[in-house]
Amino acid sequence: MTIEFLVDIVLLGLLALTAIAIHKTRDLFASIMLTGIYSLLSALFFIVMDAVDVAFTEAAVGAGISTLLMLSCMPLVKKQEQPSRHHRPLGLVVVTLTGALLIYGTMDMPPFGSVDDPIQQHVAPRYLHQSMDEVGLPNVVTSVLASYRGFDTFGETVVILTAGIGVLALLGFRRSRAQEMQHRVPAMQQHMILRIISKLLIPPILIFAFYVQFHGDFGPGGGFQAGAIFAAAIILYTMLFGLSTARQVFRERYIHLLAAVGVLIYGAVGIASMLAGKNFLDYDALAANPLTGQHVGILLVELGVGITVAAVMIIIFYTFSGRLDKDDHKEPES
Amino acid sequence: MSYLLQYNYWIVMVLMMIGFYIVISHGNLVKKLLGLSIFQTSVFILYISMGKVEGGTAPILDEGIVLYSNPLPHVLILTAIVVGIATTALGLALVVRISESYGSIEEDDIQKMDNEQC
Amino acid sequence: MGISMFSVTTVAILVSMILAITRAFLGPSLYDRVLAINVLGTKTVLLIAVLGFLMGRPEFLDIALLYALINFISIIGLMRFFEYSSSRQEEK
Amino acid sequence: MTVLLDLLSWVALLLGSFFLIVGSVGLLRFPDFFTRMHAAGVTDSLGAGLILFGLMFQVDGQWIVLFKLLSILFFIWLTSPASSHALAKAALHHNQQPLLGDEVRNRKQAANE
Amino acid sequence: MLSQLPILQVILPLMAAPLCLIVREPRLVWLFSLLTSALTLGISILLLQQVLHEGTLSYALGGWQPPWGIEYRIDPLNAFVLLLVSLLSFVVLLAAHTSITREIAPEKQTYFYMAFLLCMAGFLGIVATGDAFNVFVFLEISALATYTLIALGSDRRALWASYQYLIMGTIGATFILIGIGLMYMMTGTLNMHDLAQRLPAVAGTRTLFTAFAFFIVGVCLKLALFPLHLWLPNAYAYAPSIVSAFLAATATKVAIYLLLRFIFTVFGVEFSLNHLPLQTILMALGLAGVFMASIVAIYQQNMKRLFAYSSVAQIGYMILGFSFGSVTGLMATLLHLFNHALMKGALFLALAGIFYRLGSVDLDKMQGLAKRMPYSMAAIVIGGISLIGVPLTVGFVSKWYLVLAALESGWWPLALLVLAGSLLALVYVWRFVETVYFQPLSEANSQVKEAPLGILLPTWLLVVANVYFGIDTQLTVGVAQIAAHSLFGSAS
Repeated sequence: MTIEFLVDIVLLGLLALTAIAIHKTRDLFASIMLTGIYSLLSALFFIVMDAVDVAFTEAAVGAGISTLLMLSCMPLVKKQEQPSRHHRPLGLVVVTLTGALLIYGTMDMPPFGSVDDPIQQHVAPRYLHQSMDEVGLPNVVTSVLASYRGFDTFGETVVILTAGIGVLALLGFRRSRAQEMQHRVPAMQQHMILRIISKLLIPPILIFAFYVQFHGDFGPGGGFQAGAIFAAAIILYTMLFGLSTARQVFRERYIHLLAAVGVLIYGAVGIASMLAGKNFLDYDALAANPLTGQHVGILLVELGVGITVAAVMIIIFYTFSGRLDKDDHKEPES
Repeated sequence: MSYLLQYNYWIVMVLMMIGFYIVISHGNLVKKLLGLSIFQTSVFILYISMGKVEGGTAPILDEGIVLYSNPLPHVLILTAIVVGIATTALGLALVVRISESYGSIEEDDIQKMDNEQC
Repeated sequence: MGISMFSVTTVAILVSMILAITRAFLGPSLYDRVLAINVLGTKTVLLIAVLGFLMGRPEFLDIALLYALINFISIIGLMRFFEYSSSRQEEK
Repeated sequence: MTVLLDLLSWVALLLGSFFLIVGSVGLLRFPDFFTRMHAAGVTDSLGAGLILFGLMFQVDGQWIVLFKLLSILFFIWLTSPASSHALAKAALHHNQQPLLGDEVRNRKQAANE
Repeated sequence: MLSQLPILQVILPLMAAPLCLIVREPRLVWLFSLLTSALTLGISILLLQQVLHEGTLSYALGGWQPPWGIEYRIDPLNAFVLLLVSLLSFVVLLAAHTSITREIAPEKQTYFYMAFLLCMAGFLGIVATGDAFNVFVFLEISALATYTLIALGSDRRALWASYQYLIMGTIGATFILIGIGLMYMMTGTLNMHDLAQRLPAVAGTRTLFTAFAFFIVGVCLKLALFPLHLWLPNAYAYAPSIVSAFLAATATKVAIYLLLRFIFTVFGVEFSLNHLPLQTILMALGLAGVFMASIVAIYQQNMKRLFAYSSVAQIGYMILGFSFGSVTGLMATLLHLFNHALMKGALFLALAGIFYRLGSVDLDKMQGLAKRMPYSMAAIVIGGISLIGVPLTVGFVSKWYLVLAALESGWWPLALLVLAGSLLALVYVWRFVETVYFQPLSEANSQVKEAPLGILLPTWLLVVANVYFGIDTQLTVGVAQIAAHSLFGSAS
């Protein structure tokens, strides 16, 4: 067997070990870190399975943003989780049954990795062989994501917006405390070196985000990934320089608007093609030459996705830290 | 013999079940969310495994390459990852509010307080 | 010959990843875990880079770059948590 | 020319792999946090550097790949020491004391007994 | 423009939601949402007419023909459920402005309306789409919006209920995702119509069986079928009143639709009901749900909780209906889908009015309240009568068809059990009547006024509908019949 097989097996083994370790440890902080590792490993696995775009997203969203969000909740949490008072045998039974059913299901699965599987036969070949003529982008994942199945992606952008609305509705209030903290000394004052390094790094990160946004047609990348990277840069800034400083640079009100604007851009592209007499999200209608239309459509749509994702991630992080940064007023420890 | 080649799927199933078990067996609300994210990530691995073609490469068209892996599962999972983070964020927001109003993030404690209130 | 040198490196990185992840499992202190994660992140970056060459599509290095970046940001997030816990201890 | 480049790659990659493994063994085997940190440093600086250098000899005229490799290297060399420094500082603040001289030996003996 | 109706149905509320974030002012946002939902209702009426005249509509999103692109496929069943969802959303939204002034802080009201619109768009999207994965995406839109809506409740238990629902709902959605993935693995397609044609070829495989099991269990989690219903009572009881009304009237209906669509259209009756023991399982669970939930409902003090348990019982009836596997049974399910939405909409809206005045919906605080709030109480009584299934109300129509279906299949003991279930409903409705009409007015309630007009009017709109559709059954029965036949037609 090949080296790829080896990598595959080792990664899957490590994933299983990590999952068990998460189950075993009672230290919540360690569990969160291990979940980060789990994401990291699964993203590596995605690369081995040729899913570079997915790996990109999992790295940015799963290992990055998700872990950061979990961590920002930590101040609330007791470090150790309580041992559960009653044993739950029922859970074990349910899981065993479900697992047995799944294993039973694998018995008739088409062989792993074979070209003759039904999954490789019916719908997918058209994407691989004709998308170049129909959409005109080398990255097939982007073509399918933004054009063939563009409506899914629209729905997904709305999901993100919904989450943002939900977090705001749940945590976005209690303004008085936030204002009270306006003039306090920001967190992480004492980490001079980190702050200087980060100051140095934030501009390249932002440039990288733009590169990912607009290079998504040709390589791995696109709106989600770019949005997440952009948000990560802002989050880095917020963590080091404090929420109140960050709020002055990136005003909350505008970010709220941007979250809505991203979805509206996406929808507007769809409606524009409807007004031009075609179906919703049919980018052919956007220009005289269908291929140009597809390019314009995908560019705009990815932009909308990027804006919403970045804005919502920032909103969520702001809201969490606004709620939880009880130490924002700590004096620096010399 | 052909069953043995499904090793990939088998391990994925085990991963899924570990995640699922964490969700239902732990009483800590944050831990439950962690379990949920592991469960979902494992399902993503299942999808991506389906799309793999032996000897294929990433579905970014280039000259001189004939065999590509299936791009459709990748697209679906991109969507699902974003759905996953959305759920996690909302779940965490709920946990924050629960801990503020109940003073605990353990299922047992909360259930007890609710029973007393009733 | 070109292929095999990447394979050898891949195996080496995998072995060192297993060692590092063991440290992350064992702990004992949180700092050890954070350290292990930091190292693991670096190794992941390297593995992606090498895998890109191994599979003959080195243009996917963007992902490695992203990893390096995310790794750094996560570490800062972890540091921030230490800050919380320290101030909490002082309050007590 | 290619043979020379390949040779350089081989040397760099093998040396890099060696340092990676050595660093990881140290990470696992060393007795306390600060010595482990030292081992981790080997991985981040020498291991990563050599492997990335080894890859750079193989870019084969794709300058964009070279540029990306260089930026990764730049990134790692910039962030890794910074975060190690911050981590060490945090650990010291939290009463993690390095083991000194006899302590190491004592602990080893305790472990053996 | 008529050909664009299927997509307009969904994107109208979807696009209106982000616009709310720009409008901001709660009162304006309410009017704007109301306008949107009125338009949505108009579109769904037009769609139903179009479908009844021209047959199934297919709309290719992005201009890519299915199965490569996503398809919206509207047949009589979708059109029927679309109408139901948009109608009930509109009526509930009418009452929203008055009701939430008491229950939701002003600065959160904009978010409430956004979540409401998104939830509605999610439901409409699930119903309209003809693509299996698209179902998952819209399921999550509606689910996330639902968690938010429930958590807006003023009681802290609302948070806990929302969290529990989030965990259960996400497990359900992940199960559905696994099911869809395995189906895709076996056929290579995601389009429902295409799946229906390709699944028979792999019908005997163990993988497809697993896919089917996961999908059905996932949907049953979402629709709170009997042993999986634990999240529902708390969620309905502690959510803001208006949200309870909205969810009780629409959420489970959409899940039932999904179940019907996959059992009948995608997997086919032959595979789902005849090959597998599913028929027996569903029948048993449906009946168990009817009895267990009704009995628990009898002991509830909180009226919202009581009606929540009654919802679980009514879901049992719907499941029972189509598990007969006959056209009449399916018609009973579809009729009950619509009728139950009308009843529970009316009941929960009336409770919203009571909550507005009393700040509580506990039964022991309502003694003799009929003297102070005659219209609200009368609404609950009529809704309750409908729930029991007394002639001249909608409840009777669906029970009638259910009994017919049972007799038709020769399961006459089941017909008796259905009637026995109605008796249990009589018990819990009677408890309410007894407290409210026959007990003396308590001191605390002597100054209480009738519910505000803003809530009372929509409530009575639904009450009248309850009676009207109970007498003039032509429209609902006609559509249900066509829809039931179309489901069986597509299955063969």
